Amino acid sequence: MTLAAVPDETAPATRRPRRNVVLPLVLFALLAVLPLAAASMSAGYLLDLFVRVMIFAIAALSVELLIGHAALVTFGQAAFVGIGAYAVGILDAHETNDLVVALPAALLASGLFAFATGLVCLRTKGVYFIMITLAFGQMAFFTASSLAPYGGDDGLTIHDRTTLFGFAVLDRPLAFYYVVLAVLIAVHLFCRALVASRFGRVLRGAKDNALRMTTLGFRVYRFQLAAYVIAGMIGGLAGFLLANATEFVSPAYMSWQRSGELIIMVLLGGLGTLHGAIVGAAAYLLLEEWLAGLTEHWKMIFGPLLVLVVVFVRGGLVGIGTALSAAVSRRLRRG
Amino acid sequence: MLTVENLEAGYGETPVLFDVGFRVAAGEVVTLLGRNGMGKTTTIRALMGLVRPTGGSVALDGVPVTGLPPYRIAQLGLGLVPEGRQVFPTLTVRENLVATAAARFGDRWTLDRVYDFFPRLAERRGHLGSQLSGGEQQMLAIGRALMTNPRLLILDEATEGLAPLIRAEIWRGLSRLKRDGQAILLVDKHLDAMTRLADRHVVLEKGHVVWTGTSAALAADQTVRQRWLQV
Amino acid sequence: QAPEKLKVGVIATLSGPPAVLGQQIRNGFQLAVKELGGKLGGREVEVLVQDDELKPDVAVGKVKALVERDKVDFVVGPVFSNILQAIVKPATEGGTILISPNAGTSNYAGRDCNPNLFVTSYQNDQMHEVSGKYAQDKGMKTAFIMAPNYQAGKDSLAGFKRWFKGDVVDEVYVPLNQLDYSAELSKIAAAKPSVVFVFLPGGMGVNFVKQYRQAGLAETIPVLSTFTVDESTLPAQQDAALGFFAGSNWAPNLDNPKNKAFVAAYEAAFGAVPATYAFQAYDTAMLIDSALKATKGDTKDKDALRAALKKADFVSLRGDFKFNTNNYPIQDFYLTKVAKRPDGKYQTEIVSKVFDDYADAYVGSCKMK
Amino acid sequence: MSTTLLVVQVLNGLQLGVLLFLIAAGLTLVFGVMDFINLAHGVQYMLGAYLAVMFYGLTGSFVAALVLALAAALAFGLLLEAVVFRHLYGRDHLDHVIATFGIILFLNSAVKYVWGAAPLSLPVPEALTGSVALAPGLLYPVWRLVIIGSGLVVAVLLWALVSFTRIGMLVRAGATNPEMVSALGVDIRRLFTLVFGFGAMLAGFAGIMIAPILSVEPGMGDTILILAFVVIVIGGIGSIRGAFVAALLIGLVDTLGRSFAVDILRLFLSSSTARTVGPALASMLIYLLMAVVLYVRPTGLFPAKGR
Amino acid sequence: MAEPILALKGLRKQFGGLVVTDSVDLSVAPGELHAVIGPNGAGKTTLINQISGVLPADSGTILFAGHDVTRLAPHERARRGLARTFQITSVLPTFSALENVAIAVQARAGSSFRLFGDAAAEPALNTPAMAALAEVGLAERADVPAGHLSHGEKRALELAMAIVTEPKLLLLDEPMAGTGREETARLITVLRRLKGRFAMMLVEHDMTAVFALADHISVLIYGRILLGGRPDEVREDPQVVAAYLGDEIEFER
Ligand SMILES: Nc1ncnc2c1ncn2[C@@H]1O[C@H](COP(=O)(O)OP(=O)(O)OP(=O)(O)O)[C@@H](O)[C@H]1O
Ligand SMILES: Nc1ncnc2c1ncn2[C@@H]1O[C@H](COP(=O)(O)OP(=O)(O)OP(=O)(O)O)[C@@H](O)[C@H]1O
Ligand SMILES: [Mg+2]
Ligand SMILES: [Mg+2]
Repeated sequence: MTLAAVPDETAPATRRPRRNVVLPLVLFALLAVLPLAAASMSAGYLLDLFVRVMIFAIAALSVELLIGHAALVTFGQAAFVGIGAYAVGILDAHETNDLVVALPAALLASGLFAFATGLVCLRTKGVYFIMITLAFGQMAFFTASSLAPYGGDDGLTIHDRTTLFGFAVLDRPLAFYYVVLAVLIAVHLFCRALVASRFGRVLRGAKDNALRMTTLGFRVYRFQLAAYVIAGMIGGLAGFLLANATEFVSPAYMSWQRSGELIIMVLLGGLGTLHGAIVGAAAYLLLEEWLAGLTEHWKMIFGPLLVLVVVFVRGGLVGIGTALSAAVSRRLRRG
Repeated sequence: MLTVENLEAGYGETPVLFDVGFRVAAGEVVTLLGRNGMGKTTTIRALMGLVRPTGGSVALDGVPVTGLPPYRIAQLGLGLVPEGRQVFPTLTVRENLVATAAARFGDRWTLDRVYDFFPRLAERRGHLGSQLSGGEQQMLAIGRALMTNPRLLILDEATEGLAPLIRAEIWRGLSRLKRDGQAILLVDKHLDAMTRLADRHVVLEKGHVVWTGTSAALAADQTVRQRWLQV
Repeated sequence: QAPEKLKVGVIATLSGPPAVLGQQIRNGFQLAVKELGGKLGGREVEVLVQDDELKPDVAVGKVKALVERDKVDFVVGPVFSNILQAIVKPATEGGTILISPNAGTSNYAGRDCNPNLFVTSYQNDQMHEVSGKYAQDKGMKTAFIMAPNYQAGKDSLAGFKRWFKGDVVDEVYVPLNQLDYSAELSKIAAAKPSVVFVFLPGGMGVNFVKQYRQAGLAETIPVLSTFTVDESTLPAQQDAALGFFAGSNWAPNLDNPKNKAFVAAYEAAFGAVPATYAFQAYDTAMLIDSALKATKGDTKDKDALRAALKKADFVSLRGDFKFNTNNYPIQDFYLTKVAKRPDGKYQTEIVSKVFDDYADAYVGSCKMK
Repeated sequence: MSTTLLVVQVLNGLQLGVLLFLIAAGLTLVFGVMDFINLAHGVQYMLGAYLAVMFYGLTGSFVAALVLALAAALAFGLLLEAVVFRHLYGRDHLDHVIATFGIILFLNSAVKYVWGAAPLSLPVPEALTGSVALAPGLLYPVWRLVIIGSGLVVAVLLWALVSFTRIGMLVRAGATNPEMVSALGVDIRRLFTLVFGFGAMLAGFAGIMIAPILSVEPGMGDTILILAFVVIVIGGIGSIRGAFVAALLIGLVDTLGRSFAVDILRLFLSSSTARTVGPALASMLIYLLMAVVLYVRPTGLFPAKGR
Repeated sequence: MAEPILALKGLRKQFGGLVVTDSVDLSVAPGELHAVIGPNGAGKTTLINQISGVLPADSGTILFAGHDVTRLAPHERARRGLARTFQITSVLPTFSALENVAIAVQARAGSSFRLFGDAAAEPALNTPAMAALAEVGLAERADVPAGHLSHGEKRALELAMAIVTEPKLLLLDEPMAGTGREETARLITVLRRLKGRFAMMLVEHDMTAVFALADHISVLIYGRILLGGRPDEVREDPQVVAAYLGDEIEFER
């Protein structure tokens, strides 16, 4: 539905998702050398900040997988992050914090929750899907808030970060930083492969025209459920890292505002490109950090900035890059 | 009445029309012919303002309308039956007909007359647009355009999906309209019916006008029929 | 050569509906610094204010930034208990002193007490105990008690019941940020208790008080409360809150010269009557000032600094003030009542002293001496 | 639990429902009927309340404040439409989400900047203070009755507008295919502008009417927004009737849940467990309701047909 | 005669008070091209929707290749070899024409739960897809997003998607609607070539195509089968002429 003659450029003209290799490579290279550059400055702070950025990038990737490649706009993704975090927190409260237990627990818990709620949520579509995922997110939130033995609304302090076979590998900030980076890269590569695979193509097909896919013989529901569970587990993975980074878990990690922020990050970066989620998470958090340092009323700047990005740039921040490079190459072609 | 000159248009970066020019005089029936994908629909969209022309001009009674928004052009008397029906799915049949009805150029077409013309629509008046069969939707799209009482009626594949009986009915209806002085611009695939009905024909090939002429000339000119229309 | 500037990081909630509380903390602290000539303990001071956005993980990030990037000597904050839980570890781990000017949870008063954490407000339960004790002392027979359904809410009703031995006719937990209280008001009207006790902070309190008044209950059943009617909500509640009671460790009209001056100065500077948050932040600045005076401005020797803080060698706006072994205060508590001042503004005023030199109930389980 | 209390709580539930409908009305129009996801609905509601407080301060009259605030809300809605929304018609829903989210951030912060962070209040108009006795011992504040009345009026008005007027038809048609409406000679953009303005005014109206019973504070629209979405989703997007029924249903379920959850649970559980589970359940109840409704009817109670 | 590939018994569908298909009995023999004609709104599309499972039948049974599929979900019927096209064009608009057909190949191949490997580069999918595109005359348009194709081209694409699944029965809902004269002629050739490979049920208002292709014609009027027979029988039937064909049949070509 377009008024007047706006060419539909949102429909990518390529046969497969644009396989941009350069931008992700640059992103990861920058993240990899950051600690070296940071060494001279207040290293600990910068590392912490970027660990946070990368963790949210992982969570945003899970959202991007669903929204950008399966048209499942989930408004409850924070619940999975929270569940992953609580798995770490609750185990810690019982003095179990080795990776071999904590990580599978986080993945399993978030995966199971995704499976159970996905069965219900995927009956609906569009805005109904948005709202029903919100509903389950809120239920998770309220449940966590009333977990009195684990701090309820006040949250739960984690006494020791996750260990690997008893070795406290994550205690050194630099080590933790590189672990998070490695996870981010792994998740990105995984999502990339997934999207390009037969499975990913079915998801994208269902996004385009679910009825057609069904009559072609695909049981769309199953594919979407699988994607939902995968995304939920990636969310749980992010939660696992977040709990370790903040050494604290709280129901606030599951609030609907947080789910909303994840969506905004993905959209800000540019829907449909996986690295867009990373760019979006980084832009959102760094802008927030920077603007909040300037003025208490930083949202009066941040809000209009978002509006500008949507109104004038198609395809988010990554879209700016694409548009710029297209303009440059056109220039070059003309000579 | 309608003058199209050197019209150029396209989608995004892809040009589709390069040099399209033709006229429709008052009371005249003109067709656009050409194979699939040659730019017939694009021509219609461009002159309705639904695609912004990149060059050339469209004028109604000498008044240039190029670049005007679609609703202004429609208000000047163009009534469109679009390709693919595009009825309003969430409106009932009756609502589809009255929502955009207008009587700027006479009020020959009223709800009752449209119902008379398509009794099937009267039977289904309370149904939603999306609940109609393909053919019923097509009737609705035609009725909807008539309800704007246009000076120039534009039909883009208006008989698509209609049963032969109804199709024949439509052709008869169109000749009645013609007799009443209604100007019509027509895209369709039923060449014989069109030759009988229309005064002149415009043949499009890859966005260029390659032939124009009367029905008699078309019937006579074997090369055109073979080369551009594959008949 | 001038000594290096002292750095204090203030972390408080400055966005969203509770921003007004964070602002009071920031304002109170800055007012004190200004009165001290921009110095604490004789050292030039730089105050860095951060907004925790009421998100624990954001707060952790901000506190780490203060401690690791800005290398602050003190962190002052936050407003809310759940943020306190999140920031105690990152703030105090490296030896930085955290002073909470408002949140005072039970775990840090007892089991998890921490030599680098000082609380200048109260242990949360105490504020609720005031109402319970008062109701008990006055011989009220039946009470209807209500709080939001979260940890602090449960603590509050437990605190009330610790002293109130009458009949609790109903104990209601409402969803956080509930807007409409008709259902609860109908229950109250049906139960006809001798007294209602509520803990409904912020906007919830405003909504409740207005609706309670509109339902015509304010004339018949008295309301005891905590954080429901205070100077941060009174501008919105106005006449509707007149006559409501609250438990507190302070009130603007508390009769001592320093307090009078503080209230006047605060109103002059910020155009609003200060609430407990502001005065506690003010006291916090005074506490730091007193400690640095004792250490001659030195913040490196942490043991000396902690000892100096623990002495609390300053005149608190609330009068009697000293630290218990768990670094929580021992102080007096009052019942206050909402009144309209001659100048048309609203404030809480002291009705009676309910506790004298009152210590919290958790200190026993704190191992610190 | 006595029968009278039950009756009273049912009444309370219905009145909460009407209140919710009043809040959701503008959203139903702009989102449900026009198919534009306007997350800024909540802040427009907030702005209505603030404007009323401001104009009340200036004029001292509730009626004047109402009229002026409505006009200002309309003007602001038109401004927003011209500056932001206009560029987003026909775009993906997600573009609406991010742009209107930006507006939320801006307005919440701007309101704090202009009016301060402390909650404000708007008094009940003098003539409408006090309560009436609906039954012996059952007092009901007059202002509540006024809110209920205006909620019902808005419901009828909106329903009639959307279902029976030509404007309503055109808006519904434009929601699915604006290009075609335009090609048939209707300036759909201007119409959308008007509808947006009207939607903004409805949001503002809800804010003004509810301000006397609630606290006027920054961010007051955020929770409301989610509630309003829950209402129109349960009702079935695009259906005014559905939104109305859903609002009443939510009001009832929420109120009765809050009132009786603990008592009911006590029938099956120990008293202390009931005390902990009950309230937690009560807070989740509307979400539970939404999940159940959508499970059984994936497009709401009264699904819009033909989409 | 061999067992029919499709047998409908007493199929019925009602929308509110409107009975759209009413005790329809019909059978399609293997390899047969069975045309269903009838006035607009007679229930032809509804019939196809019921057979393909898009709409549940109110009553009656659908036997497909000897099995009762009346209660099966659409995707299960598709898996058993029931393919269809849509009257109102239904393709995947952001996928290229080639990808549209390739995913149809993938549907037939199964194994779509492969999470790794670049699907767009698989010859096993692309080669048959390309062949099908060539067959319907869209080879040159392989890389164009389906959303950017002209109306007639989309119709051809629909057909390519259907035939590439190599079904046992193909349901065609007005494949010629909206295609030009030349394309109609080509589609007729394509369908004629496919005849015998699998059975087809053709709903079409283009009588040239129907009479050129059909082995058997059923006439559906107001939800009921009026009559069925060989094309020449149907063409001469006065009832059919009166209700459907009209007096001046356009046999233009
Ligand atoms: N939305 C679009 N975006 C990009 N290209 C388009 C779009 N619509 C049409 N085209 C291209 O423009 C050309 C002309 O299309 P047009 O629809 O005008 O053809 P037509 O003559 O009406 O054909 P048909 O008989 O099939 O309807 C085609 O090559 C088509 O691929
Ligand atoms: N969802 C629905 N609700 C109500 N009525 C419907 C619905 N779908 C179809 N109908 C009605 O059922 C009748 C049969 O529709 P169907 O689409 O099967 O006709 P058809 O034979 O395919 O016609 P055409 O040749 O015009 O495509 C029509 O009159 C239509 O209005
Ligand atoms: Mg065309
Ligand atoms: Mg049909």
